[in-house]
Amino acid sequence: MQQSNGMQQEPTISYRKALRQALREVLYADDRAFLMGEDVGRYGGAFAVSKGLLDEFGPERIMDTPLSESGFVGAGIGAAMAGMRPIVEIMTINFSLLAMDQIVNNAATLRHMSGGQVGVPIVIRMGCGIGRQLAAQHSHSWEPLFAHIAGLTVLSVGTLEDARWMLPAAMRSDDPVVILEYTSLLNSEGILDGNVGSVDIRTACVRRHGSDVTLITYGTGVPKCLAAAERLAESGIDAEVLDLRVLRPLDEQSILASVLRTHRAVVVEDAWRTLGVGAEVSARIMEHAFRDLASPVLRVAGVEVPIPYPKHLEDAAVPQVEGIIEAVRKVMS
Amino acid sequence: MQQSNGMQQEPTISYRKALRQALREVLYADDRAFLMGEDVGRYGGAFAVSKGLLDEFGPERIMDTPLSESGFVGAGIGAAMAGMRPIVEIMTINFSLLAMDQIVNNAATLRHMSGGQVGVPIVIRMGCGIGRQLAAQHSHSWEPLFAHIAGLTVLSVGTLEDARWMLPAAMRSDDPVVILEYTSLLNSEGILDGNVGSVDIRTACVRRHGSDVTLITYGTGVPKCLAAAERLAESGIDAEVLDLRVLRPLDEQSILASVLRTHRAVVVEDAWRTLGVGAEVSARIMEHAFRDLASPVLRVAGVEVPIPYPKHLEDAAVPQVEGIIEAVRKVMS
Amino acid sequence: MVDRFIMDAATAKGLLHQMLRIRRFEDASAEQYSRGNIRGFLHLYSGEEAIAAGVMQALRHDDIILSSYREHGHALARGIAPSVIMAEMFGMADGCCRGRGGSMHLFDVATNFYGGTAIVASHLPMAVGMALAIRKRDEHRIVCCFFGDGAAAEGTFAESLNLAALWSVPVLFVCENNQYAMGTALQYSHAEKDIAQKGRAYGIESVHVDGMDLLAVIDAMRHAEAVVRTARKPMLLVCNTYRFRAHSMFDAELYRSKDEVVQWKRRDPIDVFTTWATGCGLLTEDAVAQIETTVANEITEAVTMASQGDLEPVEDLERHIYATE
Amino acid sequence: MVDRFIMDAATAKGLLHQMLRIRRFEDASAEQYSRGNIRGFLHLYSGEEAIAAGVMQALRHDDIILSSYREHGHALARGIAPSVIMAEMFGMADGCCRGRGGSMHLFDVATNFYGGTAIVASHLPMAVGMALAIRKRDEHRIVCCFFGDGAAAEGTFAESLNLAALWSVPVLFVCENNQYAMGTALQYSHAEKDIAQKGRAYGIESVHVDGMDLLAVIDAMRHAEAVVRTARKPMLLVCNTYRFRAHSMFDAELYRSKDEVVQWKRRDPIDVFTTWATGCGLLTEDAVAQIETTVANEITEAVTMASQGDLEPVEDLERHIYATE
Ligand SMILES: Cc1ncc(C[n+]2csc(CCOP(=O)(O)OP(=O)(O)O)c2C)c(N)n1
Ligand SMILES: Cc1ncc(C[n+]2csc(CCOP(=O)(O)OP(=O)(O)O)c2C)c(N)n1
Ligand SMILES: [Mg+2]
Ligand SMILES: [Mg+2]
Repeated sequence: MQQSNGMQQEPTISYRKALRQALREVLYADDRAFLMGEDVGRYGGAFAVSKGLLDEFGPERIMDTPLSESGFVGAGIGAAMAGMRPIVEIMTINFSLLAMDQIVNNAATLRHMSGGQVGVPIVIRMGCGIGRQLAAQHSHSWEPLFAHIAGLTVLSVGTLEDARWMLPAAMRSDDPVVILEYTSLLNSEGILDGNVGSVDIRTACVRRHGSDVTLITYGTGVPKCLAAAERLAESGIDAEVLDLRVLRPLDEQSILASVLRTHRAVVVEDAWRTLGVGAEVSARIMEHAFRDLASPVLRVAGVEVPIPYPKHLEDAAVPQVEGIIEAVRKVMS
Repeated sequence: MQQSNGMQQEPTISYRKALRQALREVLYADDRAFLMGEDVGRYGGAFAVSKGLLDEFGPERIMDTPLSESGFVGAGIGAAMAGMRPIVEIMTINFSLLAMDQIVNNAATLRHMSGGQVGVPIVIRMGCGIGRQLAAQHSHSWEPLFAHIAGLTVLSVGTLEDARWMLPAAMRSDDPVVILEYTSLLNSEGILDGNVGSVDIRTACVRRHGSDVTLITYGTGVPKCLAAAERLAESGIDAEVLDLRVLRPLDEQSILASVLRTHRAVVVEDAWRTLGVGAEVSARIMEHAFRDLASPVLRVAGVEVPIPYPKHLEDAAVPQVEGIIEAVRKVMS
Repeated sequence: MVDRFIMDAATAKGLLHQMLRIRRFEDASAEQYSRGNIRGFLHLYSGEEAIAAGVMQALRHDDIILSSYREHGHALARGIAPSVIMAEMFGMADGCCRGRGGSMHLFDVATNFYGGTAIVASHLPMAVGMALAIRKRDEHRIVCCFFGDGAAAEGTFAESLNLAALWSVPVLFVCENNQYAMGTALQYSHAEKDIAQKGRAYGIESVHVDGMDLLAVIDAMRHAEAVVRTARKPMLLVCNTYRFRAHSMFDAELYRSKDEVVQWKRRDPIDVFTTWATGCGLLTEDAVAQIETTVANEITEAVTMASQGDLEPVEDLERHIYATE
Repeated sequence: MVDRFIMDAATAKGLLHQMLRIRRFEDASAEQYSRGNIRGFLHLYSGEEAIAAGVMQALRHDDIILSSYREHGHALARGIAPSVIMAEMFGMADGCCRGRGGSMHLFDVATNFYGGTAIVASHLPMAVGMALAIRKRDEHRIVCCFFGDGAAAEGTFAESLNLAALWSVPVLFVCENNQYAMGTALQYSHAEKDIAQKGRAYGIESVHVDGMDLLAVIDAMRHAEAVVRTARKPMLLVCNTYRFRAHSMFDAELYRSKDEVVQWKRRDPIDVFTTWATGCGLLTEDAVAQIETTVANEITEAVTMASQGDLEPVEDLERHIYATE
């Protein structure tokens, strides 16, 4: 970490590099930690996140696996049960369906089913999201499938800061943590505040304060909502942007605190609308802040379609800044 | 089908037997149809639903498969692509996670991804639900995982009538249909109205008319809500019971129509609360009927825990009639 | 062949005790099921006792065991008290999983017994991962993983064997081939019925053993120890056996003939061993009778203790979902 | 060995045309990718042409083909027009999937080409199911399913082979073993590197063939026809080959040496075949040059047509999710 000296411009860093720094940190910090997954080593990672780590840590710490998602996720679970701290990478969220049995029926279940005896401190990272024209079998926003599962902690990396600090925090959990990393954000750059040093993986985070309406979002929705908020500010609407960050267990308190101030909310997500995270957020506001709402909570969410390949259709399938602004105008009117 | 002659008591039939009659009907009606799955033949079906069918239809129509959920669901998809009408049974919903890749990345996706060329007319039946002390790896209510997936039709069998008539309707679909059958309802009995003859698998269904509050539910929630409504009637509260039946695509119109009349709603489901079907129903009511609500929509849902084995904990993990009544009293006050 | 002279009377007694305890425990389980004290799915191990007894006698206390839902025999042979298992099946708080698991999910970390998994074959990759941890830490213990012939048709089986071989981890896969997966006979599960050949196709040394013959199992375990514990390589042991009872309590056994069952019962592993051991003077009839009595008392006590247990308080339903709760 | 005398000049020309069309098409794809006209993941088939050409020449029009994301070669050899494939990769409405699929998802029901699947190995069970439909209807066509060496490590591979053998369905599995799964060399994917042995462990006749030698592939297909089309049994053909280009356009090729690539390029299947065919008088240098010219024109035309296409209207985004829309 570099201290800002006030004079010199702080160097920018990419989301990808922040993820890599996080990996390096946890691999140095704990020799029970190791990374495994398809092509994380010799290839350098499908999205180059783990590039260089094989040279730095060697093949016992950076393990290439065959194409066997169920097998190596299950092996990660076993290693965790036996006292290691495995980080398992699933290349993209589509392939996670091949390991769903292991993640749900085992990782999320064993502690309770064994009466508290067996913990599974595994971290499962996966490339997630839409926006690189990878089409229907390589791009989806299936956060809701994981956010529904009791026993998991589900993190969504919407900012550089979280890219850098969520993994170390997740490694301190004694239970399974799923981290969703967005392939469309990998090349995004910014300045990382060297003073942060850690993040809290139990709470949502206000990324922009505002008083008129709350934009509740996560992942790729964060930059979109921030952009929308800037545009809205021009026309005098002061939007708060709340990044949920932790999709399970949801930080209900932060959601309600914000909405009780603004009395208006729009939930924004790339995931399919029906049974998305937005539905849950809306239902909780309904249950706990109904009388405080000036206007119904609206959702801006993904169109319910297998993501098509061409750019114009892909863009049309997920929320864009314009659509967010439109929804905000609706709840303001 | 037997005609009631007004004199004689109509014979009762079990939910299991209604499911079996439906299978027989579709196997007789269409020689492209066949049933496959683990132990559907020689064993007689894990829950005895398909008992006797092997003798009646022979091993080409009733195919026992090895333990290979991904393989035989995928094979069902292939057979459907090639013009057959396969009915694939997954013994319980927990094991469906092993076939999730096939169901989501292939069955639900191929038509769109191929630009409309490739249809997948497969029906996937699975045993679902809680209540037979089968513990965390054999009992769950994971309807929400399927209800989230674009491209699927998801049916929930909450009544005898639907047990008897949903499958024939599903077989007429040119797209993948997932049918959730509840193991805890298999032995329930009742009289089947022989005049029905078919059901519509696009709409929700009012199981009890009422004017004070709408109980919105599905699956095992249906008998529970009907029981709660009876009890509520005793204290002068007239509850409508709306059985969603089709969890995807949701019949929003029926939901709104009922709520616009009653101005109050409680959603009841055994599934885990967070990101459950109830969340979606609540969010839609929020979006479209906010100003018509006399009181916020409440949810009575499953406790977010891997289902434990012992009866007292299993019962505590899912909604019971008492809890439904309590929630209704809350929205009425 | 096993060096039969190496066995002494005490060992023979111990082994018979193991097997008989399992048999009588399962009888009692069936009885308690019909009384409604045990619910849900119940899968009994009767007929397969020689495998649990023969494999387990070769394992050390720090070795790790994983099994399926048909795991009472393994749990008992591992040394979990009958009363604790029975209590678990009664759903009591003094069961090994505080009653949360039931028959299919026995876990006992104290004896390194890691389930009791009821998704067929889904414990195989976990076994590989536990062995990987052992290898990474350069420990000398091994992992032993039991599963059935049906499980070998799951893709997870293939993936797990391949990973174990690629990573060269100390895991012993024990396939209990009891000829059926529920009602599906071996030839309907596997086009190639020789399961050992599948092991070899994934680079794993694989052998067959007669699972009805305790001595053969013990013998096979000597070799397995050399491969897995000493040479630190995975291995597959395919034990041919038969379950004497139905698949579970929901099984009408339509798929096999009574005659077939009778044939296999002629090779009852307990009878075979008892005959041999008495024949060569390791056991007397008195000793056998005494073991029967001891076992009967153990089981009676287990049932009594289980039925006197307390239920987990309902307020604790949401405990143990996360570590901090 | 192939009966080399059976080939006539016309056939030789046709085969060379096939292979060259694929090679040049892939070159053009790479170029269009670098211009930004093709996006997403792009996997090229260069180096493996003898397999597509050799397998496809034995198939009938009503046979069914399934492939992975590295399927341009199969699609071209099957007879989908280069312009239609290029349009698909440009995301245009006149692509075979109306632009919705892109490079990894070519489907064309008119030629019985069923993908283009990008979840590795997930098309194998679909292939088995399509073959099952064929068997049930007693048709005489077959299913041919292409996949890679990496795919053989997925559990789905094992399940699919077993099902195919159990059900005895007419499916030909063609494993294109190009030595790598992305950056993972064969020995890191498979403890037992002989993939044919895996086929046998599931009860499937399995043979190896030199995938760089078109004649060897053609020869192997004669036998495969006898097994799959005539005897109606599944079969596994393992073709050893090499991809001359990177895995996809996102690949820095850190995992293999330039020298290794050079070595394999010495066995370029197009060169090997051309040398043989000219050597034995089936092709003249003129004929080869003429094919080169024809192919160049085909490809240029394909690119031109693709770039002149129209995009699917945004309003149609939600069409084709269900049959009725
Ligand atoms: C993934 C999965 N599919 C199906 C089942 C239902 N089921 C339970 S046991 C069983 C048969 C398993 O046979 P085998 O592996 O031979 O073990 P055995 O019961 O004979 O000991 C089946 C199909 C399951 N529990 N898990
Ligand atoms: C289930 C799944 N896991 C991972 C990937 C990412 N991936 C795409 S291609 C590939 C390698 C496949 O290798 P192989 O089967 O040998 O085919 P090849 O690319 O060499 O033709 C991987 C790991 C994927 N698409 N699907
Ligand atoms: Mg068995
Ligand atoms: Mg390859």
